[in-house]
Amino acid sequence: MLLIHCPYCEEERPEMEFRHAGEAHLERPKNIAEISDEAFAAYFFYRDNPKGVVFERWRHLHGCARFFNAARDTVSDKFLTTYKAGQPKPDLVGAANMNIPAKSGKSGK
Amino acid sequence: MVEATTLQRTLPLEGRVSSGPRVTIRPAPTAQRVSLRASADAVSAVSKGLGVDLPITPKQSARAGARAVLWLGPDEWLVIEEGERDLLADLGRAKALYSAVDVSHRNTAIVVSGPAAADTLNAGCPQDLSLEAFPVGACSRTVLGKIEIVLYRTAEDVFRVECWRSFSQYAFAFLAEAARAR
Amino acid sequence: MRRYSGFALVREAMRGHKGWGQQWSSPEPKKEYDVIIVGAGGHGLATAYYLAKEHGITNIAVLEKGWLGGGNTGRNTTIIRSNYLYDESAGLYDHAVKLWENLSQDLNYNVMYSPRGVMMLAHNVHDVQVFKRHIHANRLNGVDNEWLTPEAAKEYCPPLNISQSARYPVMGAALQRRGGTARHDAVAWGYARAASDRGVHVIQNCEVTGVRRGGNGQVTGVETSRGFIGAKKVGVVAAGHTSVIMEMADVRMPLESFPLQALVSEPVKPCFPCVVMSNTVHAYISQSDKGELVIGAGTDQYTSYSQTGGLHIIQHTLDAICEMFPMFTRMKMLRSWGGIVDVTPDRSPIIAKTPVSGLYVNCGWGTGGFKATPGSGHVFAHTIANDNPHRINTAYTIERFNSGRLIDEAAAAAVAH
Amino acid sequence: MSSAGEHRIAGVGRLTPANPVRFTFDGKAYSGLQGDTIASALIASGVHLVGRSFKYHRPRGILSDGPEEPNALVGVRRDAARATPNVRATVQEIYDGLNAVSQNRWPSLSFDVGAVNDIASPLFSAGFYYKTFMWPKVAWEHVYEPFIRNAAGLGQAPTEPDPDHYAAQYAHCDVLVIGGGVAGLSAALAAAESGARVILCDERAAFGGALRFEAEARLDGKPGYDWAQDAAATLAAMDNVRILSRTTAFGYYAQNFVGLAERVTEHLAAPAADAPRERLWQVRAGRVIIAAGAIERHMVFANNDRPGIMLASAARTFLNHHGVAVGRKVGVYTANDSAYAAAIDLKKAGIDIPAIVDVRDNPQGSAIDEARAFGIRVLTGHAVTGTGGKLRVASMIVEPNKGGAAEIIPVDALIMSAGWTPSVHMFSQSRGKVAWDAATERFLPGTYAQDCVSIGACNGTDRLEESVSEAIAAGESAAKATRKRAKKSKVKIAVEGGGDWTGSMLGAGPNGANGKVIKAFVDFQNDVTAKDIRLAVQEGMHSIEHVKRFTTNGMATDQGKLSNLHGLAIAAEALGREIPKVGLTTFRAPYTPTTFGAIVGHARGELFDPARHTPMHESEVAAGAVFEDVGPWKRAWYYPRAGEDMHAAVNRECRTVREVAGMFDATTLGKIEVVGPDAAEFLNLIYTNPFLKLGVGRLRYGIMCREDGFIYDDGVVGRMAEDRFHVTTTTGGAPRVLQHMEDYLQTEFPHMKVWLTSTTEQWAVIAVQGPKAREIIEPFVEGIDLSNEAFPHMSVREGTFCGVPTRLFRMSFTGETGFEINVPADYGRQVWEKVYERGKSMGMCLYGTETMHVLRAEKGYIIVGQDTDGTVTPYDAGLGWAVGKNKTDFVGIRGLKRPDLVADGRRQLVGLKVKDGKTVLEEGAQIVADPNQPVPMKMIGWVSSSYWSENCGRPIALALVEGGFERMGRTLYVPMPDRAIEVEVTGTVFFDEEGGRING
Repeated sequence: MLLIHCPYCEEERPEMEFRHAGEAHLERPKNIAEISDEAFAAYFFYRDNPKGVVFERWRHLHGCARFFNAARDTVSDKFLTTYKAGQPKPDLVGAANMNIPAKSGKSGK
Repeated sequence: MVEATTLQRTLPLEGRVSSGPRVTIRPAPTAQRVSLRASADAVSAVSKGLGVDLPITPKQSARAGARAVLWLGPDEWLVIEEGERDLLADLGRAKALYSAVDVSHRNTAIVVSGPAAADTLNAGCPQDLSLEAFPVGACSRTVLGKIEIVLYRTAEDVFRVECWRSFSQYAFAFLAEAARAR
Repeated sequence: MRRYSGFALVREAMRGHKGWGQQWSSPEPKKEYDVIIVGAGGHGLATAYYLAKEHGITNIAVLEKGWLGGGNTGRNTTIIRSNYLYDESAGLYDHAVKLWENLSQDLNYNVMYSPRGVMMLAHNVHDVQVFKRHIHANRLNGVDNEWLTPEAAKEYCPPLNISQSARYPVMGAALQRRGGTARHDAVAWGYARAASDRGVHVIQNCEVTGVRRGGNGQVTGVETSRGFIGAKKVGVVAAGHTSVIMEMADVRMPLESFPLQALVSEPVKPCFPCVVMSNTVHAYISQSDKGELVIGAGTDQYTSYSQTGGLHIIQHTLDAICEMFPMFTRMKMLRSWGGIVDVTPDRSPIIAKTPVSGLYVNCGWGTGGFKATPGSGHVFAHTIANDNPHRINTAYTIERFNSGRLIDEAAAAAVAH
Repeated sequence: MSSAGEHRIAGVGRLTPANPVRFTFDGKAYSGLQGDTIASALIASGVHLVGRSFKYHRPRGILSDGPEEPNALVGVRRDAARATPNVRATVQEIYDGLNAVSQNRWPSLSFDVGAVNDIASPLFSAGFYYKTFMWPKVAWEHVYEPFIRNAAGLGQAPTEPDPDHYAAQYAHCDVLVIGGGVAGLSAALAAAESGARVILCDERAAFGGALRFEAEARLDGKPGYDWAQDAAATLAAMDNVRILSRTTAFGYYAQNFVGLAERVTEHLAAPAADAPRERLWQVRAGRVIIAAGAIERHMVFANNDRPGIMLASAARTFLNHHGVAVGRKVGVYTANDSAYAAAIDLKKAGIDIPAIVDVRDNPQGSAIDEARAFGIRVLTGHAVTGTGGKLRVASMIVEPNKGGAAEIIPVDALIMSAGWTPSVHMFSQSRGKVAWDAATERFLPGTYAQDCVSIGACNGTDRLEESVSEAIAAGESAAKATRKRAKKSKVKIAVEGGGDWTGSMLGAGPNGANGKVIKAFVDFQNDVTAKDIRLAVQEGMHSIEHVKRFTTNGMATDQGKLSNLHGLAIAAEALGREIPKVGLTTFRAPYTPTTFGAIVGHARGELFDPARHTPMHESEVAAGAVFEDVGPWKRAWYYPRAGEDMHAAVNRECRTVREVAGMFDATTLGKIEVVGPDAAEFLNLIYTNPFLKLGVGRLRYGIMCREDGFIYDDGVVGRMAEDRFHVTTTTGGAPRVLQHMEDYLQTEFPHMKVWLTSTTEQWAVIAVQGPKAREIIEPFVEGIDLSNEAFPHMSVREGTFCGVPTRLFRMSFTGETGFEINVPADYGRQVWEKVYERGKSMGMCLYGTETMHVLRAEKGYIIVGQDTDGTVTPYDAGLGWAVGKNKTDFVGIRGLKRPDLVADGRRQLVGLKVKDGKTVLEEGAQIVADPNQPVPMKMIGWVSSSYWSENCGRPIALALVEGGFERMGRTLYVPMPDRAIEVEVTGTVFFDEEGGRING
């Protein structure tokens, strides 16, 4: 069971209290009604799924109930950082012992 | 028009009690409860209305007389009034933008007390309940076995477990079973 | 290739088994192949085998970063069934079951396909409605699947708890008698041996690190830990790692990879006759030929390539097993492990051409790929050989996520109302 | 003394003759002493034959004295329901009345028919089953496989539900110490004295580890074992320490989360009723100190598996701890000095040691000199190349390594040591990488992946004083690292003696695997020989994982604790590669087999999964309701009266509701209070319907999609005030709808001033439906004008009901005049009783979910999840009217426009009329246009809802049919196994098509 630092509760809590909520920084297009089939599929279906650092959303469902973001290494399952929803993707260059995916920087936008 | 008999609240755990040498589990009496939501700018006004300063630090609670305010999230508090003062009326006096929803009957509470109280809860609650990590007055929404609870430490060996009404049978049975193994 | 048979075994026994040769060769990679298959799991090896056997393409290399059959093939709970709802699914999985039925003889390798029956339990009215829908659709598709009363279910699987006092009482079950299990390692080894016998190069410890493409965008080969290897066509069958390989060819996939755990108990004498699955209670179980109870757990909630998962996932699974089979609480967990399953948005696989010419992909099998191994390899081989899908896998495109023409078995199972 | 076994030696060992314990093995009565294991007690009585091997059914004895035991597995049976298979005789402590039986033999342990496999063993080479049993095809399923299955397996699985209970406990600490040997105890003392919160666990009954057999060692001037007991007592007395014996650390998970299994009552004759059989500890530790020790390896040589052949350290434990001699004439075969110490202890105890056979040419060291000094014959440069005996070893065959005459030496026991394997299991489970130490031929902890440290024997630290100082340092730095203001501990431990052992042998000894039928066992339980491993390599299994899977080496219940390194070495030799190049198989949890019940803990019976009941549940039970599971809820399904079956009850309920009235418990529907100035704006985005113009006091039926445009949930939404809505959801949908709404609110529309609160359980909801509904509730209502004009269909008012506050909904899911009375939950049951009392007197009935389903189907109202399945759009369901035409955005607006969702031939919701007017279609049945086509048939739809409608006097059904809206009036077919049922496509409203009754 993972131990996750909730940026709102400001402490590490057991995974049991959290719900994973998929890839982070995927923004719902403002003009969603107009976008192409491909653009819609890219937004709704296509995912980064990196072997290495993933930017993902969690919800502290059984805690403060807030959604927040995390950067986690999908090889070691170690969290590099967690941060509040709405905050920009942190710059992790130089973060120690992390597996950089084949193509990093691709945000999935 | 049939005569308006005044009805009594009947709690889901009416009459249940489980007591062992090191821990006792019993339902708490009826209470008023409000799920309070407000953004930072409304905190002081709402505090005034309530007559209790809303705690703004995670996991902390504040208390005034029979009224306790539990921090659940950055804009969420659970207010518990065990006395007679009308919670919603008091909140009504607060001139600010907030949401107050009556959940007096949604929740019901179980009091777990005794030297083995923390161990009993740790049978199903994955948080660190040592006094240094979860001191008297600490509160948190968390899990107990397979349900969600709000845990509130009211004394060194006394915890209040708030859960939704229909989960209370499970919560009580779980705690009783856990206590049995102490 | 030295044929396997009872007689051969006896003869070899007489002379200390000195005569058995290598089951598959371990050649050095050539400069170029007609087809490179990335991933020597069951699906990849089967693809190579059928390319060689049915399409006359033998200049093939199957590249494996680790040891063959070491991924999900060697880590799954080996359940085989084809009682799926949609025509596309029933077609694909039943194609596989038909191949399973003769696979040992076809490969001259005993894969221990054991049609001991797969029983899926219904625990509420909604389950009953969903399973009956499956049963009717299966019947009209020529797929066996029958309804059992709780009593009939208990008769078929005596350890089953059908007490009405259970938290989720058994209201009946859907039984596919042709369903069952097979020996996972034997499937990988049998395909490797048979493919190798037809000239296919199975190259282990050879990790693909890049996909090289020509001026026209056409695939020209792959970079590997053992150097560049040229190829006219590349088929990616890398399960959990498919996204990673496809990314090398700049193809983004509608995939997410999750940890999936499983466990076995200590071996005991035969006590469990079939495969039992319960979606509502969340567990599935069978007993292996060795005597171990083989139990599948759920996936963890987060994506991961760690091949490990949380203890709480195993707890939830064993809760369910002991609820359905209360005599098993005294059994002991002997071994638990994790795999990486690649999941598509509609929980159905992708077996298709890709936007890159010469690049093909077979992925997205989620938690249920083993059962499809022969069928998957068979139709994927057809797709690669003809640069066009087989009738059976035409619907399994990547484009379906643009058009919305999904094969949504998960959604069809619907939600508790 | 013979009462406790004739091989018990007076004055030797630590058990008290004053505490005899009686038990049975295979029905024969034995007695041992308090503190004996089944193994030590049996050996004390001269019993070595305790089991049969997995494949060849060879007679097997006791190999070890601990959890690594591969042979001595027995069934232990307290009673019919408390029978446990595969219990290690070397771990299970005896108690008065313990009843143990041997396994995997028939008819008896000493005569086992299965032993023919041993004679036929040349056939059963590694992986033989892959090569045969293929002809004839059907024979596999019907002949070969059943045969293999019956031959395989060890003990018998229990057949009755387990009456014992199990407990669970989460625990947090600064320092978790795994292993209570001298290193673990020292580390725990240092950490605890530094002020850290410490948990110390050891899998044995008593702490001390190797000090159990290590007789010379003295710590702080005391005999080692006594020091260990004192240290454990000191720790137990500290309130920042939790110390757990009989507790195995079995799994090391992410972020220092470690699973421990504590065996609470397995050693007790009469456990207290409340005591759990086992307890699972889930520990989150700041730092983990691994002090797991090392495990002695056996020697690999021909027939090395006869009863009476065992590890030297085991023989030494039986002697020094249990006071039991493993034989009277004990041979020794070793590649390591430790066996000398065992030989010397036995010799001192008066046991004859005919010879120590040392495979090394010229071993040096005090132990060797001492053995010679004791006059023991030491044969260096020799090997044991075979043994004699049947059910017990009777002799050993000794040959010089350089060749020469073989000598047969009679023995009644043979002890051996090939050296020690550090237990790196937990380290590896923590995802650390082991490193090969060529000098000592062992894998040691290399790169760490988590915040843990290995100390003592499992870290390759051999000398006692080094282990102790390493342990104290580790304990202190762990405290420092995990705790502010950790004080420096004053722990100092004086150390004397303790063996300093060298020497190791990996793989098969000289002549260990020559010839055809030589059985030099590597993995005892799975009957894997050196030859099998060579064969695997010969057949192309070049990865150690392939070798393992092909031979099953290391896959037995001991998980290769003894066999893995030997197997690896033999494979490496056959491959001509170095051991580290061949690699090691993964160490997986659990370290030792772990009871399901311990992992399940409390989650059994009523605690398996919470059953949710409404406030009116007890009243419904009293009224004779039959319940169905809907999601986590128990809902009243129907209310049969005396003599009624479900069909009759539902018909009566349906009739009564439409003729008089019925009362229904609708509490389980999800409820969400949506509050804030932007509430209407928010709902306008979440639902397909328009919500901005909904008036206060009005209700609207809303449909919710996900972005993909498929129906996700539905429900009635009431506007209580400009900025306050009362939203209802489906019963099963409540949690995910709230999650869905919170997701959009928090991450997509954070600018909106809206707050969501679940009120599902705040309100008890009582639906009263039917022509007399108003008349029934009227007297209870205050402050609300119930007239049609003042309170029309689809509106909501606040007032009081029975004197308690209510939100009264005028709505209907039946097509009748209807009200849904929301009252605070704690009043629900009393209100229900009062309304029922009055309603009953007027002919009203209670009705359950089944009748609710029939009535709504008569009106063509859908049930999300039954008439929709996650592939149905609002348009498909005939609910296009509920999609706001002028809205520029809502969740699902784009998904709905995707090519396939607007294509022709979508499955659309229609009604079906059965031509024969009496057959009730089966829900889930498929629909075809041509019933005579061959299989596979082209299916164009399916029946989603189907009932007998008492009110229509005929069966009714809803179905999703390709282009259904275009097929009105057409005839289609529902093929059943026996016949095809003819149906006509109709509209979805079967009753009161004008819909007048709803406004009655």
